[in-house]
Amino acid sequence: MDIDQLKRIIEGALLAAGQPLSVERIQQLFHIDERPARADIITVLEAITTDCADKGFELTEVASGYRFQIRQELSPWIARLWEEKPQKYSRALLETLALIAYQQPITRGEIEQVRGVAVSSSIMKTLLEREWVRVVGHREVPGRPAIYATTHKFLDYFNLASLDQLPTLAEIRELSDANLNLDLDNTQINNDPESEEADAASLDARESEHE
Amino acid sequence: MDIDQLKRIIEGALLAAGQPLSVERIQQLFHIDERPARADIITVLEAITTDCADKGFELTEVASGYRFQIRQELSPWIARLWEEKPQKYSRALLETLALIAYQQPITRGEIEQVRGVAVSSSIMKTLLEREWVRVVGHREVPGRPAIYATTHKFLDYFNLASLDQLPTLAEIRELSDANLNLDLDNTQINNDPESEEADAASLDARESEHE
Amino acid sequence: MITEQNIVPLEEPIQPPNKEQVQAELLAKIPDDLYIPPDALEVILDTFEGPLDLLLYLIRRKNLDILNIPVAQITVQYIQYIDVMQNFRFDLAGEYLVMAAMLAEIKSRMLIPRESEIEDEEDPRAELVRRLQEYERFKQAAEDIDELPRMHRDTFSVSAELPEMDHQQPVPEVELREMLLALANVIARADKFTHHQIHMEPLSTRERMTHILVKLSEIDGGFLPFVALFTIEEGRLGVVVSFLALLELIKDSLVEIVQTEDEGHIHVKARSGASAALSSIENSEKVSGSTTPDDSASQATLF
Repeated sequence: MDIDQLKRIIEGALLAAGQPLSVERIQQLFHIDERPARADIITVLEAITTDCADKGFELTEVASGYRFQIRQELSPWIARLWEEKPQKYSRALLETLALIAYQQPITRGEIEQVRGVAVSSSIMKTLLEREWVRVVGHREVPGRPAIYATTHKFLDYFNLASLDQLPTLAEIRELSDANLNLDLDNTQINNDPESEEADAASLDARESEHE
Repeated sequence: MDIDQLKRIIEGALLAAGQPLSVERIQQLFHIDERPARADIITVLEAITTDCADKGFELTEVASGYRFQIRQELSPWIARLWEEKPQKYSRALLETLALIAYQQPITRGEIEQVRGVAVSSSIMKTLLEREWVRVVGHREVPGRPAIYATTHKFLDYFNLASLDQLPTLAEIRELSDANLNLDLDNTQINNDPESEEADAASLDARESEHE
Repeated sequence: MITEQNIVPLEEPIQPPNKEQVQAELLAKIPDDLYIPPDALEVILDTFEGPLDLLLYLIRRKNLDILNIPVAQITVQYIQYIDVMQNFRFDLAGEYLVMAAMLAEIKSRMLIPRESEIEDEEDPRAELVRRLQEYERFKQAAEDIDELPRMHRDTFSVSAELPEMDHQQPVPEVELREMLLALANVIARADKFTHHQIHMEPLSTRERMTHILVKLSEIDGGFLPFVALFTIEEGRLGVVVSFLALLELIKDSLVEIVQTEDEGHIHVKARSGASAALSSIENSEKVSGSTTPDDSASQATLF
């Protein structure tokens, strides 16, 4: 078999295999009558290595054999192939963030008091990691709960010079009247105190779903 | 970005993706500030095609985009990488697939009409699971039967860039006159109202059965 | 009725593998006309894709003349199959019976003497021929598709080891409006369930409270003069806002103030707990892990 054909077969096999191929394994691709010598295969592998010098991939030898590998320096671009679409934040997270913004400094217990449901740890973690919120102290009550406040990053993100630029509570109530039934119509406002628990439960479910 | 680096990135991405990449998808690998023009990417893809001329793999354009694939003529060697033989498809599946490919959009009843036998549910299930075929609507007749069409995955699998590339549908072949002793040339429009009705009735029966 | 006699054992069980050999044997059993011996029926079912396929085969390979089909004989035989067929794939075999019926109909129409007036009647075989021809096209198309170079048989996908990558999950984007609507929702809900409406301090006071806590934490437990809590440029409003914020903080037991002499400088100090302000995230997680309700004082500021 001529050397060019041998090279094509080995290139093809290395790319198709999905795993490293040993020299023996490569030899077994050939019928016994045409099976190349070990040395020939190694010569070809060296030639392939040279061919790849300026390519986006290279031939590397690992414990179990040879394989093609995408060049490490391309990882910033290659990684984009798997970039996931960002998920949306849950309603629970947004409510928590809003309460911290408007009621700061505030403890988690106080947020729960207003929202009527527990605030999951993962929500606080997300807000702290995003650096929209930070701990500015601890309340001197049993358990010494952390007190949260918003950060400059929070203001920057929402294009605000200061918290004053947020709408007033009265404006929010108007927003609520105008939009609540339109934008939030999937969130039912409960008039029945008994179903408060049900509402809390469903909010919980929503929270755990999103965090 | 210099053209060599662009080429390396595209080579790496094509090798890494595990599926065909469209030009748009390739563009999105780059940050907006460095995003190459469509024409530049196509130029690079052409250069890569040329580079591969004597390699064991080639750049191919299929329906969903560009992909590297192993050269067909190497398949006798490459196939030895795997123990199992490549899957064969039953005639029933291939005939069903052919009818969907050439006659799409088509209902199951219409497929059965041509094949003269029922299409088994398992065949439709296989075609749908492989994502070679999908439901593109429902015919507005009793039972609202699903209308099927082929997908990009079907074209990708069979190495086609578009339906245009399917082999030309064979001409209608005459059934041997000697055997059939038919004189179709003399077939005239029916003048006899009674037999016309009979004929219509039988056609009706056939249609309602299948739709 | 199924009887022992009716079930004719097949000499050759159908073996899917080694298809070509089996295929050759099967085809050797195919009869020359549409009379199918019961023991060959299963063979037919496995070999042909239905009656159209069988008819095409007979016409093309065996020179079947559909003019000379012994219909009566076939009909009797086909009815006998029904018993046999109950053992397997009755639905599929049914298609052959339909075909036999169709052929019988054609034959009978052919046998009726033609009167001169209806001489132009369409040949009853025309529809069958049309269907056979159409089927044949797609039978060919199926073979053509099978011949197309396809993945995992003629060509193969490629892969290579991936470089190490930082998988950075992009963070969700939020619009201010979304957050405000969320707040509106909380307020609406809270208003329904509490006797009190939510009252909130002006945001400037709230913001100043946060600033004071941050400043105090920076000096790590030391005292800060009240005048350091605002700047001259802020004017009177700055003083007022700072003072209100301070009162709120005192009410919340977050700061303590010291005045050593009458009309002397007021000094502000974080309460012992608050001195550890700005603790790390992990620490805050531990502490805030509990959801103990808070003292009534803090609730008073909320409702």
